Amino acid sequence: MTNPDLNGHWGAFGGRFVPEALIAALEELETVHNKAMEDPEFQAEFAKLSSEYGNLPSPLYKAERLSEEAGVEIWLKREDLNHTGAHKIRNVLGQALLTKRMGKTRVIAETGAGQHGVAAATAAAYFGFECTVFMGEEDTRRQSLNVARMRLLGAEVVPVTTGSRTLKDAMNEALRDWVATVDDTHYLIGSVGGPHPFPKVVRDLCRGIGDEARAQILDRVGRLPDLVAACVGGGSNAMGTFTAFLDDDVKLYGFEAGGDGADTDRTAAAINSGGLGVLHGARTYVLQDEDGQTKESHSISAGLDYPAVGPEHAHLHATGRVTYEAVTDAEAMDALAQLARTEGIICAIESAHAVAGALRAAKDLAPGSLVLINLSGRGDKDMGTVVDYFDFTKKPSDKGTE
Amino acid sequence: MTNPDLNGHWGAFGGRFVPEALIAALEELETVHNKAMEDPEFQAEFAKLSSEYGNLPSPLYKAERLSEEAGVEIWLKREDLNHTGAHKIRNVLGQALLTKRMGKTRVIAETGAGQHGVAAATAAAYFGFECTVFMGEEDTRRQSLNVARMRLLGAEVVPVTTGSRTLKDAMNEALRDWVATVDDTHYLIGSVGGPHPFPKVVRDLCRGIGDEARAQILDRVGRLPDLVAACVGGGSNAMGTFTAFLDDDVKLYGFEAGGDGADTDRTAAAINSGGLGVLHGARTYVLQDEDGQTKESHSISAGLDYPAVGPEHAHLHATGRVTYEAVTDAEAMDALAQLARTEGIICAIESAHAVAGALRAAKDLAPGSLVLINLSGRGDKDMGTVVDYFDFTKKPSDKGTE
Amino acid sequence: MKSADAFAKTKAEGRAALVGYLPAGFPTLADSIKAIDILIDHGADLIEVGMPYSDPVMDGPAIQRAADRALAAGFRTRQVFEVVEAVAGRVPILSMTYWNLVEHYGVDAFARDFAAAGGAGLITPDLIPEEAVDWIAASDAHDLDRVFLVAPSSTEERIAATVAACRGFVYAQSVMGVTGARAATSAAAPKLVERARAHTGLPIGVGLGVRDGDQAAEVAAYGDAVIVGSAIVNCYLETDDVPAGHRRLAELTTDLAEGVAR
Amino acid sequence: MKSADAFAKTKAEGRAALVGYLPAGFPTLADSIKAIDILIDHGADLIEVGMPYSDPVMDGPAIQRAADRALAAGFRTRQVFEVVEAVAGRVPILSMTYWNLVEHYGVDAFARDFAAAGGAGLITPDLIPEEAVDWIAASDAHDLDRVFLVAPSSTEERIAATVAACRGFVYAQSVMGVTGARAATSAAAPKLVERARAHTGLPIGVGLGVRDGDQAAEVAAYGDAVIVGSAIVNCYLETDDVPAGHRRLAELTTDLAEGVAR
Ligand SMILES: Cc1ncc(COP(=O)(O)O)c(C=O)c1O
Ligand SMILES: Cc1ncc(COP(=O)(O)O)c(C=O)c1O
Repeated sequence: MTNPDLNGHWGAFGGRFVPEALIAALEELETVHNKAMEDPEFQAEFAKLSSEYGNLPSPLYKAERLSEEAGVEIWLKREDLNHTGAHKIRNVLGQALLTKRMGKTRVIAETGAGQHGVAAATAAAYFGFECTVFMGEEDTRRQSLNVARMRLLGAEVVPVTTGSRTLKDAMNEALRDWVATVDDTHYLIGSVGGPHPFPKVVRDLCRGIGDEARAQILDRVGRLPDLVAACVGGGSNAMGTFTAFLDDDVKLYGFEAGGDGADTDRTAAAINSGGLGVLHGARTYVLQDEDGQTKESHSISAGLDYPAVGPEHAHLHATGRVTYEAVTDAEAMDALAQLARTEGIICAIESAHAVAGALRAAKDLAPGSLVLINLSGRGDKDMGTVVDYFDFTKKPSDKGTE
Repeated sequence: MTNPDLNGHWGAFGGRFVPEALIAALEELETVHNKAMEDPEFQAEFAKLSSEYGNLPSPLYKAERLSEEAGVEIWLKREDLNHTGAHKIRNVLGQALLTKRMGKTRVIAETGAGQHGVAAATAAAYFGFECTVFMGEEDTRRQSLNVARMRLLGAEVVPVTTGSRTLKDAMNEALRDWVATVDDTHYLIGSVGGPHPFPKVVRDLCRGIGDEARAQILDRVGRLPDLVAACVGGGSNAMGTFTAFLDDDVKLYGFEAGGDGADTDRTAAAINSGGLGVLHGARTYVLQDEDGQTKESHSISAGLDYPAVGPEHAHLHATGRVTYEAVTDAEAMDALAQLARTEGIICAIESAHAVAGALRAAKDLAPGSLVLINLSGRGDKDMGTVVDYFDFTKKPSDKGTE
Repeated sequence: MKSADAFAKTKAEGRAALVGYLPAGFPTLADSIKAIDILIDHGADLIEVGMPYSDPVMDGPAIQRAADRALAAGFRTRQVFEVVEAVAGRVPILSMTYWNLVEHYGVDAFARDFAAAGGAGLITPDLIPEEAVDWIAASDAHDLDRVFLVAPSSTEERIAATVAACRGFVYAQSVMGVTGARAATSAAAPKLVERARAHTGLPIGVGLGVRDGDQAAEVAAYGDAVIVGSAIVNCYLETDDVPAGHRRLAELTTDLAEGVAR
Repeated sequence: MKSADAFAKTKAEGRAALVGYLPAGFPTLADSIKAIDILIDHGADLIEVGMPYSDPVMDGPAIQRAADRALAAGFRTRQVFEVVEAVAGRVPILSMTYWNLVEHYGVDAFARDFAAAGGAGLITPDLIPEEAVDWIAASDAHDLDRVFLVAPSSTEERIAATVAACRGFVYAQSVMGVTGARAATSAAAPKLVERARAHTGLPIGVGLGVRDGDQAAEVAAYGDAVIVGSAIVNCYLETDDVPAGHRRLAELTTDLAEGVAR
């Protein structure tokens, strides 16, 4: 495990690039979080909630038929089976507990496609918090079902009409709200990005993924995997997966969304297609133009469609501990179909990036190598995209006889 | 537990009203199933598969905030957290194992909204079976996402263009296919209906719901619930829930889909609105006209929108052991919203019938009574209906200041 | 007139019987009566009047559509008695019916009214003898033929028990599949007929798939009756011109009758 | 010209300074220069030239929209130097900029070019002193003012450390909230200014929310400078008629200047 310095830096990355007005709240969060992490009572409460409500730990699953096709032994960490359908429940339940500890009664969140917004609204409903979710106006239209979900859960959804009207602008708007409401409001951020201590907080809350998987594979196979893979949007599921293995002799792979290709303009691969910059409170890799204006990202996967990446990932890339590669839309969709066909599992398009990347990386492994893939979420939310992408209009065979 | 007589009758209900051509296959299934049920090896294989792939046993969850509003202590059996999002995975995995034991390599299934079709296609993908799903043409249009899911899972989806082009016609078509393909094909039926031994087979495969819940509540609370509730479409989740409690001093409630009201023409409540009849191979309660022609059912819940009910339910109704009541569309949708708001759980509309009914029945219980509700599935599939039903167009408050 | 009367006649003539099927109420109630008359006029030895039903699991697309049309036009169970009454007398008239319609009318009442109309008995495609206690009693009480089905998949024991429960004749489902005219007749059929004969002296009718005189002749070589349904229905399904359908039916029946007599 | 020069003058005149904010490139590049001239002509003592940025988290809707328009019209970082060069000389010209633009240009290079253009220094709303090592070095090297922000939520220790890192003046964020003209000035502001004064002899500017001369006068009672942004931007946002905007701006500035001198 790596931890940031006192000001929240991992090497050249991270930090706090936010208005002074927010620093007090960040420091409060840091204090409460650090205390909670060492408090057995918090840990017990978090574990109980995660298990009884979140359905954790998620199972580790040996994908026999996919393994056959890949020539390596593939194990899937089934985060798709968690309550609300992704690893995100870990983060929101943890932050909700921290919110309670800070005595706050309202949470705000940014959301792109709506997945984090739904998760945040879920946790807020569970804890009886007021909840406001900021979502680009463009996204509220494209993802109206998730808007409905959030409202059903009692959250207020605020369409954001500034900038490009997408996730990054929703995040700006959340930060703006927070400056004005910080007394009673916690900003329940959705990934390992943002100003210190958020990247560490979210990492610590999600690290159960890797901790569980490491113990599960040792228990089931008796040894550590040769390669561990996860997709990287902001990077919470990947950090949650990698953290347990950082000190092990295990290859770690993060797969970014390459859109049409990491070398094209339609990409969301901050590390592979972007450069060093500051966005949303942290120094990290950012998709930006020659002046440092943020560029719009593009990915078929709404959850990976974000122009930056958490600073700890930037650091793990810079140090070479983790290999970050881009996976294109087409590669991801093929992997999604392959997993469905071989295993009866329809995963999130985000997670399909991890599957695609792992299958590619596995080609360089010895046959029979152990590969662990974090399946970060289920694909229910993505079926509209899947239908548009694949041609499901082919006529079924005519069964009738006359 | 109640078991049918040798010809598959529970009292006046059940039996085998099918073409003679199918009897041999039914007898084979009966033999293989009975043997499997007594075979520790089968049970171990089923348990392993259910746990590692299906994510079973599902947790039992105390719904604190809902309990507060209801005045009784409500526990939810969280079948919504199973792989593919409902209790249905139990049935399909079990029948897929039986299919393997019979040496068959193809499964067929009927589906209404597509839930059972997706589950069947999932099991078929997992086992490498060929899979054909029959689905009313009307339904393939309304539920195109589930059609895509099935195709993604490698199944062939055959739109059924006869009769009312809905679930009952899909079931007719599946039976027709089966007559012609019975040598290598298993009819993987979706609920506790159909000719003997299907109602018993599916019941036996789903009874884990109640067996688990009974052990879980004894473990967590130390006593049996006062009331157990489940929704009833065909009745698989309800039989799966009730079976463990039949010999206990526990009130059992099955909630049928009352549509606009059980006394209206727009209802799917076979017991409350129908009469004695024969449909799809069994004698049971059926929605039918003065001549015994099957009537179309109506429910906001696609999974309960079927004009008959499994014969064991008919028997449990006739003997009075279980109370069957109808829940209207409106009651169910209110309960769905209430559960979302209080617990952060968006359940299937089917399951919302059980919640609504249980909340109504709880009014007659002493305060603090223990109520167990089977939450048969998650609501992801229903968000389109939810959006149409509720008015989510209300403007969020304007946050901007100028 | 009972089935036995027809079979006595065809046996005497040294040929198989031709059984024609048509749903009551199709293409209209009046025209179904007219069509049955045409069948009889052109050589059908027995008639099966189908009961249109909402969920005909044994039937293929042709008969399904015919039944749908009859139901959409308002067909009621009791109208089958009108049809039977109108056509009875010249050959035995049976009804082929899914069970729920009979059960819903009342088994004994149905048997009584059917017999009163001059009907010969029932063919019950989704009723096996184990479920037929009431029907066996009613058919005995009202002296009706009772035709159950045997299939290629039936075990020896089931064939024995089923034919034992039959009266009039036995219905051999020649293919594993639903009704519908087929390009080739079934290879399984002769075998099935042979197996059934080992257990009964009743005539054995062979159904499912026959569409012309040549096929009828093939089946007549081993069966006591050739049952034709979908091919008959098709005469009316493919046209809105009912008189043209009647003409086509006359031709088809002539061809079939010639086939069973070859 | 540095900020200190302006504050020396206003202090001598026994009044607060008026600081006017406008994004470079808004409403157009040329008109932003013209507008700044108007601000100076009508009594602004210091100018903040805003840097349009894609993700302005400290700004409310008015400034966001102004920045969006400048960016959509093709604003480039280097153009800020043109604007500064065009307006420098009469009053100190600072730039208010989100940090990524500076970092991306190169911190030292930006400081060098900004100083060369005649600029006085930078106000950095999303840069706290802990993250400012490079900027502190560059501003020292190029003798630029360095304005960090303090906020009502800042702890005593942070106020002390932040004001110690400032040069020229201190920016007191008067409300917990983003930029935007408000109906009432902040009750928290006087308290914050008082807390900041305990740690520094630097002038303290008060920003966020002032929209007219009356409010400016209120703020001038405890602050050393009254910073006005959204109200200025609004002169141009609500009309397509730029000359009319210029006239409105002249009136507004006159009113504000009268306010700070009351
Ligand atoms: C299933 C799933 N996986 C991954 C992500 C990407 O987020 P992160 O990189 O923070 O794990 C998302 C975000 O929406 C998601 O829904
Ligand atoms: C979630 C859920 N619950 C219940 C049902 C109803 O089926 P049954 O009554 O067999 O449990 C369905 C069927 O689609 C379902 O999807």
